[in-house]
Amino acid sequence: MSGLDFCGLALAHRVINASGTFDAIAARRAFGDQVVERFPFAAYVTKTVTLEPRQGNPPPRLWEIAGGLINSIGLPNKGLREFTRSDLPQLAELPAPLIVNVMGSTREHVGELVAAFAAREDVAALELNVSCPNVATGLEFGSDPAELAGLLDHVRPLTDKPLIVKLTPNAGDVAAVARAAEAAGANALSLINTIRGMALAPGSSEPWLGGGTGGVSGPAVRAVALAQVHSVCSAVGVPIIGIGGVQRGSDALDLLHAGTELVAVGTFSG
Amino acid sequence: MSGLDFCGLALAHRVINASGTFDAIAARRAFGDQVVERFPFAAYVTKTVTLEPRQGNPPPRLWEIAGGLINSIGLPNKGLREFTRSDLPQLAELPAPLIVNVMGSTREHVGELVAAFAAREDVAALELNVSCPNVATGLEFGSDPAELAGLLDHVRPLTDKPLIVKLTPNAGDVAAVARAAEAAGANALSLINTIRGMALAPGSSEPWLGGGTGGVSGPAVRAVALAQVHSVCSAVGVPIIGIGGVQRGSDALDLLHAGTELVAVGTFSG
Amino acid sequence: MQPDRVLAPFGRRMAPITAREQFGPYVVLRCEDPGGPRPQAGQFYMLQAARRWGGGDGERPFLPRAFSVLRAPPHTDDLHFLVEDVGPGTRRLCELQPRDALLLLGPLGVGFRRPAVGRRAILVGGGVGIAPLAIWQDELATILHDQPSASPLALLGFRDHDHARGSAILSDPLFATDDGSSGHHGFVTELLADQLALEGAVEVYACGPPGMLETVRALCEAHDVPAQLALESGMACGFGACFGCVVATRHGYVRLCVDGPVLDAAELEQVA
Amino acid sequence: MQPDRVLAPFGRRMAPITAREQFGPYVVLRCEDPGGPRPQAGQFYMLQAARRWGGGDGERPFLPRAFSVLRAPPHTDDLHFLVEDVGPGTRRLCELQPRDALLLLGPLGVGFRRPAVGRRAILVGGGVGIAPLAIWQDELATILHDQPSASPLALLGFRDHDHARGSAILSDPLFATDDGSSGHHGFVTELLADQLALEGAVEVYACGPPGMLETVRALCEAHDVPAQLALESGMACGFGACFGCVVATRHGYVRLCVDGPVLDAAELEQVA
Ligand SMILES: Cc1cc2nc3c(=O)[nH]c(=O)nc-3n(C[C@H](O)[C@H](O)[C@H](O)COP(=O)(O)OP(=O)(O)OC[C@H]3O[C@@H](n4cnc5c(N)ncnc54)[C@H](O)[C@@H]3O)c2cc1C
Ligand SMILES: Cc1cc2nc3c(=O)[nH]c(=O)nc-3n(C[C@H](O)[C@H](O)[C@H](O)COP(=O)(O)OP(=O)(O)OC[C@H]3O[C@@H](n4cnc5c(N)ncnc54)[C@H](O)[C@@H]3O)c2cc1C
Ligand SMILES: Cc1cc2nc3c(=O)[nH]c(=O)nc-3n(C[C@H](O)[C@H](O)[C@H](O)COP(=O)(O)O)c2cc1C
Ligand SMILES: Cc1cc2nc3c(=O)[nH]c(=O)nc-3n(C[C@H](O)[C@H](O)[C@H](O)COP(=O)(O)O)c2cc1C
Ligand code: FES
Ligand code: FES
Repeated sequence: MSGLDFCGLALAHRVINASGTFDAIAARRAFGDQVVERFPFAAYVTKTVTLEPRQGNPPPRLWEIAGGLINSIGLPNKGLREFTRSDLPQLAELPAPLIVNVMGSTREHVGELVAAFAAREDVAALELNVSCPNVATGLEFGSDPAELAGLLDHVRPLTDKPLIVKLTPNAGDVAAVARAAEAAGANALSLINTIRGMALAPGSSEPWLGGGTGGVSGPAVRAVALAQVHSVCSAVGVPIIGIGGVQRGSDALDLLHAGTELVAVGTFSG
Repeated sequence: MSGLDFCGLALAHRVINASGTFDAIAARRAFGDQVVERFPFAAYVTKTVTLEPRQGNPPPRLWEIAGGLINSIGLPNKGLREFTRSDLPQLAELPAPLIVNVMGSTREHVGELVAAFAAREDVAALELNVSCPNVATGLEFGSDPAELAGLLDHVRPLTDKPLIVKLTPNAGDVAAVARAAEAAGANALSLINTIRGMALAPGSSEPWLGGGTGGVSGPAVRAVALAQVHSVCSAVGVPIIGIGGVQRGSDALDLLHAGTELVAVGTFSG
Repeated sequence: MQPDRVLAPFGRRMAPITAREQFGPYVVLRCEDPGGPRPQAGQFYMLQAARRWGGGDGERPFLPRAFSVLRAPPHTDDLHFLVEDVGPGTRRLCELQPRDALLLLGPLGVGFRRPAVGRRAILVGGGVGIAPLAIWQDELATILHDQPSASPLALLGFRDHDHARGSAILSDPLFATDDGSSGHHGFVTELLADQLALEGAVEVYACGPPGMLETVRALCEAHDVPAQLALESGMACGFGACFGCVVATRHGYVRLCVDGPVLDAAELEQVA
Repeated sequence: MQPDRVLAPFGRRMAPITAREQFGPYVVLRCEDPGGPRPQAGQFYMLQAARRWGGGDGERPFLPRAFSVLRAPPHTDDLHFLVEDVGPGTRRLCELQPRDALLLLGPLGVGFRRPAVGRRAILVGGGVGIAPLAIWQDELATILHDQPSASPLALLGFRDHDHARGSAILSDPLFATDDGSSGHHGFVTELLADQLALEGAVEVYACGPPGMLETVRALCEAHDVPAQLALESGMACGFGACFGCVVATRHGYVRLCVDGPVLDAAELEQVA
């Protein structure tokens, strides 16, 4: 089987995991070393890492819908320091390049994260999760082209590693955001992240999810993902990682046919 | 059963149809006068009417997904003149107030449609479908607050009838668009219209739908609809018509609980 | 608030399945529809399983599916349908057994019109497209009971021997198989061409895959013979509401569910 | 491109159903899992029907569902599960018959720990929450075969007479029904309170609805008796990947699927 080159990373094939839905450390604990020996993904993307530890949202965090789910996990994670100390060495044992997904609510926070992982040899690339509002402007980094360009202007100089920008689908014109990311130096783009959704507790007017709203994923978002991926593939020249509702081989092929280099599996790999 | 007042329209209950999915004339032809005698909706919303006749998109126009469908119907209709001549008299026989849904690609076009129906006694209210790009600016009327305000500034003075603005879900910040519509004089808002989606012909990289992309509707969009409806209900004071994936009574109740005055049934009524 | 106003279309009703028969890969479902109007040949129903519609491949089906009425025996409430498993919706229907039920809506659309006086009917069916021809054969027999010489000719085409078991559904058909495993070796349209060469005063009634229908259309055009084609197209509502099922004709798009499914071949530039 | 890389989680496997039994509203499914590791009492599996998962109410289920292992008879490959129909997922599982199959993932999570030396086990189950107590009763019997006097006491609570048929699943239980239609009239926690008043050197193992578990927790706290509670929470992955199943403890959120489902009552401020 011939490999392929993705932004300088040598990958064995075109299928990777999506951030936050396949925890390789948990999987190894549950299923043993077969997880490493028969690792299914061509690269491993971590759950989002933030500067400080986060508890995540109050439960319930899951609501099931037709062909998918809404989650309001809220990005629980150990924070940069503890992630680097305890998780990174374990993840470095995986037989696939490591892509660390990071998020912050100021340019400086994201910059600190990028600089920290830029210094690590065991990290092959960074993915920026930009579905977070900028605490200074209130605008979501990922839904506004100018916000995103400003963020990338700040962090791009901090590393030579490939920067993958993970776009949010909750934008009026995703292609415009994609073009801004490319112009500001993103090496690749990934999409889609989850689509904002909500459920009420049965028979009540209270939100079911502890976080109020959540993000929709799974086969239910496949058609929307494909439309956004298709429009971004036509808008930019950098390689794209297609994400959204991949469950069968034909779903992955659809994203590749739409023009992506790689495909990531989220909900269905969990 | 006590009625209710919606922008001055006396309605028997809270459930109406969504534009374009229940053709009362076709239903009467297929199922007879029971359609009129046991009319299920508290008001009747027409399919979108444009100034000139439209053929609509080339087939295929439908693609089925998990719990829903993507359509690229492309707003075929007879155009203002023929609609007024042949359809309006038949629709006036329905035992429910008539809401005419209109769309145009310039302010002037929409203005002509609004003025024409303003003069008709058999029309109770107008719904503006603003999911169309302004041919002058290229921006979708419904995804940009300033575009929408400009459109309403133009058409608001042309009628005393209630103007309902039907918002598109394909916007970064639907609440901002909703606030702009309210400020510019909309009497009510309806949402969601379909979400942009796509499918490829099996095994190919060609779009399945004749229109390239289409709009996703049905239970598959329910969670996204509820999140948008909820956020718009908190953002504005005008009454809201909640639309999106209503199939069971509990789905309608969820939208009412989220704060809507009325609920419209689309795909499931077809 | 009246949640029960959230209704399925007018006239959708439950029809218990009374029998299930298999002809090679084809399943005949019989059901009882006591309330419903009796259908005409060429009309169709939107069907779904009353339970468990969904959860198949790709979490589908969601929409009901269109099926020609195969037979509607006079003086009964029975409706027969012919189903071939080609995807999640037909698979679910093929699984149904007596005591299960269908949800049905119909009869819908415009069926076949009688042949012009003096013209013999030739029925041309391909695969599962034989369905509307069975009831049409029944009806023509009634209409023409006093003119046995005008009795229609049925030409059927199937992929192979196994599919050709479906030929038992019509009376006295001639049939062809693509692989020659039974009947004429070749396409049913070859049988039609032979027949058109022999006999001019005919009217053709055809249903089958698009390629077959296009050949039928072109042959009939060449022989200046009128033809009525029962077409297929993806449908959502089945009664003219959604404009989802259009096909291109010489006069623009028409909704197949209300203006068809039977169209005059002369209306079509070609069958796409 | 390797479409077959689009895989379900490691270790998900097919387990044919070998038997189905009904106890009032509860269904016991037995299946064979020859490849899988043997479970411990209190562990669980993520289950789904191998076919037709989906298409129920609201087009669900989509995710697999968590089920405690009810029994795993030694020297066999058998796994038993107890299922109560409370929604689209459990409904589908309750429909399954021998010759159908489950897709299963497990055993998962952390089960019950042995009682401290000198403490007698009291098993307290409410409704379908009796499931993990059955295998625990089996295991304790083996562990304690040389100390028959320490044999655990099982206290079960059910809604009504019909549900109380589930009491036949454990050995020699005392039981209560909410409506008094059989057994003690009242809550199983009243039986527990009586017992705690009589006997101090006990360790409580409980599984049931949140309200019941909270009463158990508070009672055990008041009597300074250790308790292990098998909790429930909505799960997506079942193995620690998604962080969807967290419950609040005195030390913050823990993932019930890997840090539970059995938690020390002392860890919890209250059962929510
Ligand atoms: C008037 C009429 C009468 C008919 N009569 C009969 C009959 O008597 N007997 C019979 O067996 N059939 C009949 N059909 C055809 C039948 O309706 C279809 O075979 C059926 O709808 C297929 O559904 P499915 O779920 O099994 O397959 P699908 O998966 O829906 O596949 C069927 C075809 O639809 C397309 N398709 C595939 N995936 C999708 C998707 N996601 N969304 C949209 N399209 C898709 C492809 O072209 C595919 O080949 C009739 C159709 C019409 C319009
Ligand atoms: C560790 C563990 C062990 C278990 N062991 C057993 C067992 O042995 N036997 C047994 O019968 N059950 C057991 N359960 C419970 C079982 O997993 C649930 O009853 C099952 O998941 C319900 O699925 P459902 O589709 O039937 O019902 P659902 O419709 O999923 O409803 C179940 C509950 O989930 C909530 N809910 C409703 N709709 C939704 C939605 N759309 N999305 C998310 N939540 C919703 C509500 O609170 C509802 O009461 C166990 C649970 C856990 C966590
Ligand atoms: C439970 C869950 C947790 C997720 N966590 C993250 C995360 O930490 N960071 C991130 O960038 N995306 C996260 N996502 C989004 C996924 O990476 C992916 O973009 C999305 O789920 C769409 O793909 P899918 O339909 O295959 O699931 C999460 C999704 C789910 C369902
Ligand atoms: C086949 C079809 C045709 C539609 N045509 C129109 C239309 O002409 N004008 C319009 O404003 N919305 C149109 N819509 C959108 C619906 O009115 C509704 O906003 C959307 O389908 C979401 O509701 P649902 O999930 O209940 O279908 C159409 C939707 C469908 C499925
Ligand atoms: S199927 Fe809806 S118009 Fe024909
Ligand atoms: S269910 Fe996914 S972490 Fe527990």
